[in-house]
Amino acid sequence: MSQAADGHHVNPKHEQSHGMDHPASYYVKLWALLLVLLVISIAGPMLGHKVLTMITAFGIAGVKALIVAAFFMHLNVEKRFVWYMLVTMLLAVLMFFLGTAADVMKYEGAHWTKPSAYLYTEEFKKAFSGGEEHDSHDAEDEDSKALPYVPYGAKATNGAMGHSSPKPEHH
Amino acid sequence: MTTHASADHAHGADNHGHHELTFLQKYVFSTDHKVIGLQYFMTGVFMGVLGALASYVFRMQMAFPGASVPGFGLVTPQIYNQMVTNHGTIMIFWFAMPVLIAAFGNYLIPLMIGCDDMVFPRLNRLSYQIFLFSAVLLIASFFVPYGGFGGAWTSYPPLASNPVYNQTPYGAPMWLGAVALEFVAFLLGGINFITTLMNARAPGMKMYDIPMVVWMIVIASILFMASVGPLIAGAAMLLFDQTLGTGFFDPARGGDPLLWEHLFWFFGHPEVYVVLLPAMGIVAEVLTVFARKKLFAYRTVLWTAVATGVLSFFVWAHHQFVAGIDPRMANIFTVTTLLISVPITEMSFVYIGTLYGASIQLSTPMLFAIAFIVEFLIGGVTGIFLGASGADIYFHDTYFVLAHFHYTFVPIAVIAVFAGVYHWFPKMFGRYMNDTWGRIHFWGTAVPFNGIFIPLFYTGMAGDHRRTFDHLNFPDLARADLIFWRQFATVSLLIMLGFQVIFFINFFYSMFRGKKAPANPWNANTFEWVAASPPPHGNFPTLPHCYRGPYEYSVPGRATDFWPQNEPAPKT
Amino acid sequence: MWWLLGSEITIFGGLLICYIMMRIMYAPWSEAAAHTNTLAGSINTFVLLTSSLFAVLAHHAAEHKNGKLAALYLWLTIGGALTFLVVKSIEWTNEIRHGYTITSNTFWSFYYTAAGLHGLHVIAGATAMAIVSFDCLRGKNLQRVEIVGIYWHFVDIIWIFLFPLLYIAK
Amino acid sequence: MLNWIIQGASSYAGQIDNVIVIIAVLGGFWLILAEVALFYFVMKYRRSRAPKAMHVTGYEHEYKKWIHWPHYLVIACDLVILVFAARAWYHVKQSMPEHIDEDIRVVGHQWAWEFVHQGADGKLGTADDINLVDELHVTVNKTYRFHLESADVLHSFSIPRFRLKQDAVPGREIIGWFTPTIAGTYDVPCSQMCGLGHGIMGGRIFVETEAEHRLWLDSVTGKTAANPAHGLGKLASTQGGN
Repeated sequence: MSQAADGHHVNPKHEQSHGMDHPASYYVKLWALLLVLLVISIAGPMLGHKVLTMITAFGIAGVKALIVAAFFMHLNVEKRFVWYMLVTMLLAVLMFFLGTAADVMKYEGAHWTKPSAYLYTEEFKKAFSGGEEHDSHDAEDEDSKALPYVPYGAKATNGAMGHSSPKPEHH
Repeated sequence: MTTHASADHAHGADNHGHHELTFLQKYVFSTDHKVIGLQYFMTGVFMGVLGALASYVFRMQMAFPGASVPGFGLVTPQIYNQMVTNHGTIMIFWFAMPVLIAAFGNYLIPLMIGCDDMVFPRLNRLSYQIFLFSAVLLIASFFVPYGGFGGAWTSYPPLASNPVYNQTPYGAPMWLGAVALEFVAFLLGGINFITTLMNARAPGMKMYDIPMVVWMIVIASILFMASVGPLIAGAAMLLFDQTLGTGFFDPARGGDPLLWEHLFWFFGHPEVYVVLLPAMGIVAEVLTVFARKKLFAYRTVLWTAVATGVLSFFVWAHHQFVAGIDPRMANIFTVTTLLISVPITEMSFVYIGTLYGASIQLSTPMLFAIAFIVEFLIGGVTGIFLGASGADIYFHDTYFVLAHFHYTFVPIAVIAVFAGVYHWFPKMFGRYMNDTWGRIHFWGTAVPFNGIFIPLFYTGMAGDHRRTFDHLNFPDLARADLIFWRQFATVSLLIMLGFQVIFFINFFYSMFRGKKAPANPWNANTFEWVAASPPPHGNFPTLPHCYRGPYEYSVPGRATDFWPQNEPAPKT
Repeated sequence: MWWLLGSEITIFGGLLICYIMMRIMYAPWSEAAAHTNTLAGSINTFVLLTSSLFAVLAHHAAEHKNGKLAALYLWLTIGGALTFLVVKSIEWTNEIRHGYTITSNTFWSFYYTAAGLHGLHVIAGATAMAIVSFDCLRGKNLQRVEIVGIYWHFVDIIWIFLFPLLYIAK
Repeated sequence: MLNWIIQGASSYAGQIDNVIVIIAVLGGFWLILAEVALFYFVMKYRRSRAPKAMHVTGYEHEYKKWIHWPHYLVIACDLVILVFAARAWYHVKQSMPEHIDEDIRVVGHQWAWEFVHQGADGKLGTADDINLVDELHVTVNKTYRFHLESADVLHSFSIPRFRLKQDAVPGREIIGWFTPTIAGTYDVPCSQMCGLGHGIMGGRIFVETEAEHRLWLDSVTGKTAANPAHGLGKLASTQGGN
């Protein structure tokens, strides 16, 4: 940012220096492209393929976001530091994900397990009694392991769908 | 962005017609950065006094458990928890941050970079109003039924998220709401600082000509901005947990209490550097002025500050080593934590190096600045015990931790602030503060401060745990020596608080009756001393031009030992 | 402005990362997600994309110093925002009627929190645009059209990510 | 060093104390060096003694090296600390001894510890489990594996004498281990803010010799009269651990 700060002196007319004279139809074309992408992302899941859904949904979301950011928000002609700053913010969020995922995203790890999470998953499935397709391999792998013991944290509550909060057992 | 910033800026300048303003315009709805800065300062100091009184109440309880505290009454566990929680919250969010960043930032940034005001004056005013409202909300939370929030400033769920557990159904959401509003206020303020520095510098002021304190405040603002977002989202989630009964942090409903810990400390650790860096900046200014010496290796200081800021995003889980995170992660975070000691050490060495070959005048601000380095070094070294995973198993959540971070936060938020106040008081009010009383105040602050926290290192090593309202409930901690040191710490606190009265008398007396000060009483180089004392609305008669770096003191071959930034080089 | 957006990125980023982590962990949530109304989500995506187009056209007009046209486009954008909110409220009414409230389970908690936070931004953006449009009519402060436009595109981008996360991934 | 203040009483207390000593020595060295340099400069370069300051940018090699060399040495010290800290950490938190003598379950409640001893059959989760409130009975020099849980909010299972600390997180079961080495009775405070009663939430751990432990076991299982030595012994409801 420091480099940018240097070159960032008051420059009220900088926009004129970048060509901004696209005709209105240029934006309409971009818009049409975005709509096509939208249709694909909605149609993607209908093919019923998990990986394909992920690609169409999130890949296209990324592409759409880039198009909007670059062309509608004129990031393509903004100063370079804006990109750096936005990407830095995204990296900060990514950093948070990397540090946190090992604890929050797992059912168990080195020397710890989350019995309440197993229990929650079970009850969740029961609540949606349909339960025909559990195509998620993850959850089933984990579920196949025996529940070690019913933990306090989960036992004291009314279960996954319960509205009331757990009450302390004794004071 | 630049365009609009400067356009708004021009717009703001138009509004600043130099006509007489009514009282309301001048103080309540002022958009002048100096007024807003002083408002932040006064509000922050007021909250700081509240926080200090809270510490009086619970330290008395620690030293004399069960006895009625003079001037307060009996301390119940509920009151104790509430005091501890709000002491921490107030001191960090309503004292350190507003005074160090908002007050000094607002007051100094436009003056030091040579412009007439912030680029978004009205955003600035909005930021202060939100901040003031959040302070009122926090104070109000003491007086609702069931009392204020008492779940520690970290506010870990499920204790914080469920009234069944924390037993403060109204205090907890109000506390959380106040903190969230405060974050919003500082986000707005931070945006303003960053944009101002980028767009409104005096002509000729290059990157390495910016005074260090401005850099530090801006880097701190950037850190704040990049780290606080997830916690704002987290605060919304916790608020819904508290009020609507959602289950974001309830393990029985798929939530995870550790998620909050991560959200909190992902912000919480950069926050330490958010308040540290401005204090470092203030000390750099004071040191150079009173040592009549150029800052040792300006670029090194700047880049170590940047490196500290970047690294601070990688270390947060060292607050959670034994909090149930995966033990393998602790190794990674130990490495990063030890790594962050490198730039901080280097910065400290550079500050000491600045004193080499200097001509030191031990005035009150200088005494405080040197005390900052002395005490902060202790705080930094004791931090290594806590950052190293193996030692942290024992020290986690003991009074050792408490003493450690007070050894960083008190130099930052108290000692460096005093250095700054004594240094810039002539600029703010056009009068000197009394130097003799200043020195008495200094010794009455710096010595008892060590008297408070060195004993607490000891009791922490002996196993005193934090936030325990009566250690005598634990037979191992009812030892005579520990009881003695707890009382010693409390008495030191009373002495230190007593000496602050001198400061307030000196401050308010000097404001009206002090000796008149000229525009540049310390013969300093930076732009704020070019303006009159106190600076009028609009700051400078003509906006200055920058010719050199801020620390050109004792340049050989010059008649005077300072060389202001706005003075053109003599023609050769 | 860009700094504001940067901080917004971390706010939404933080929330979405929490959601993503739990979503990946709890595969059965897809069954709750199956109850979201993809049609309403799609319509809203379409509405927001279109309003983004109007916003950029408003900026385009403002560049050419055509305040009246810029105001017209801004009002079209606001129309998009209102349509978005109407669709959203119909959708939420239906869902709440089916018993899916914010406390039903944590998926719905995330659903309402994320979409609600986004909805607040939509309202804020629409309000800002309304204020700017009055200035535009008088030909004042035309550069502000770009600021609200950028903000609006940002709101759009957030939705572009929310849409697959909340509606499509099942 | 720490033993002077509080005697360590577990197999790994010494290792953790060593880490602390190493940090104290290395950190203390730099601290004292820096403080001495600082005070020396302040004394030597007072205005009365040094009326004119030097002009040093800090980029000259002769001065810069004074910053750079210490800075590399600090990195080296950090590495040493890292190695010792990580080894202690690995030993205490990441590894599990091959041989475990007994399992115990520790459950944090607002505001008491519930300790489940495995009883005569040597298994947790059976009918003869012994549930006690705020009382944990172990035998000296035996290795224990604890299963830590919380019934409500965050707690932290802390035995300062053992240099042991681990938070109890609701919804999680966290395991760890310890081997007491000195018989005695020690505090088991909660070290994580857990609400109003946080300040009174303290159990006791009774580290007993083999014979004492047997005596205690008999007293709770009703074979003999209550052991006067542990008159506090109160049986908790047997709601847990099934």
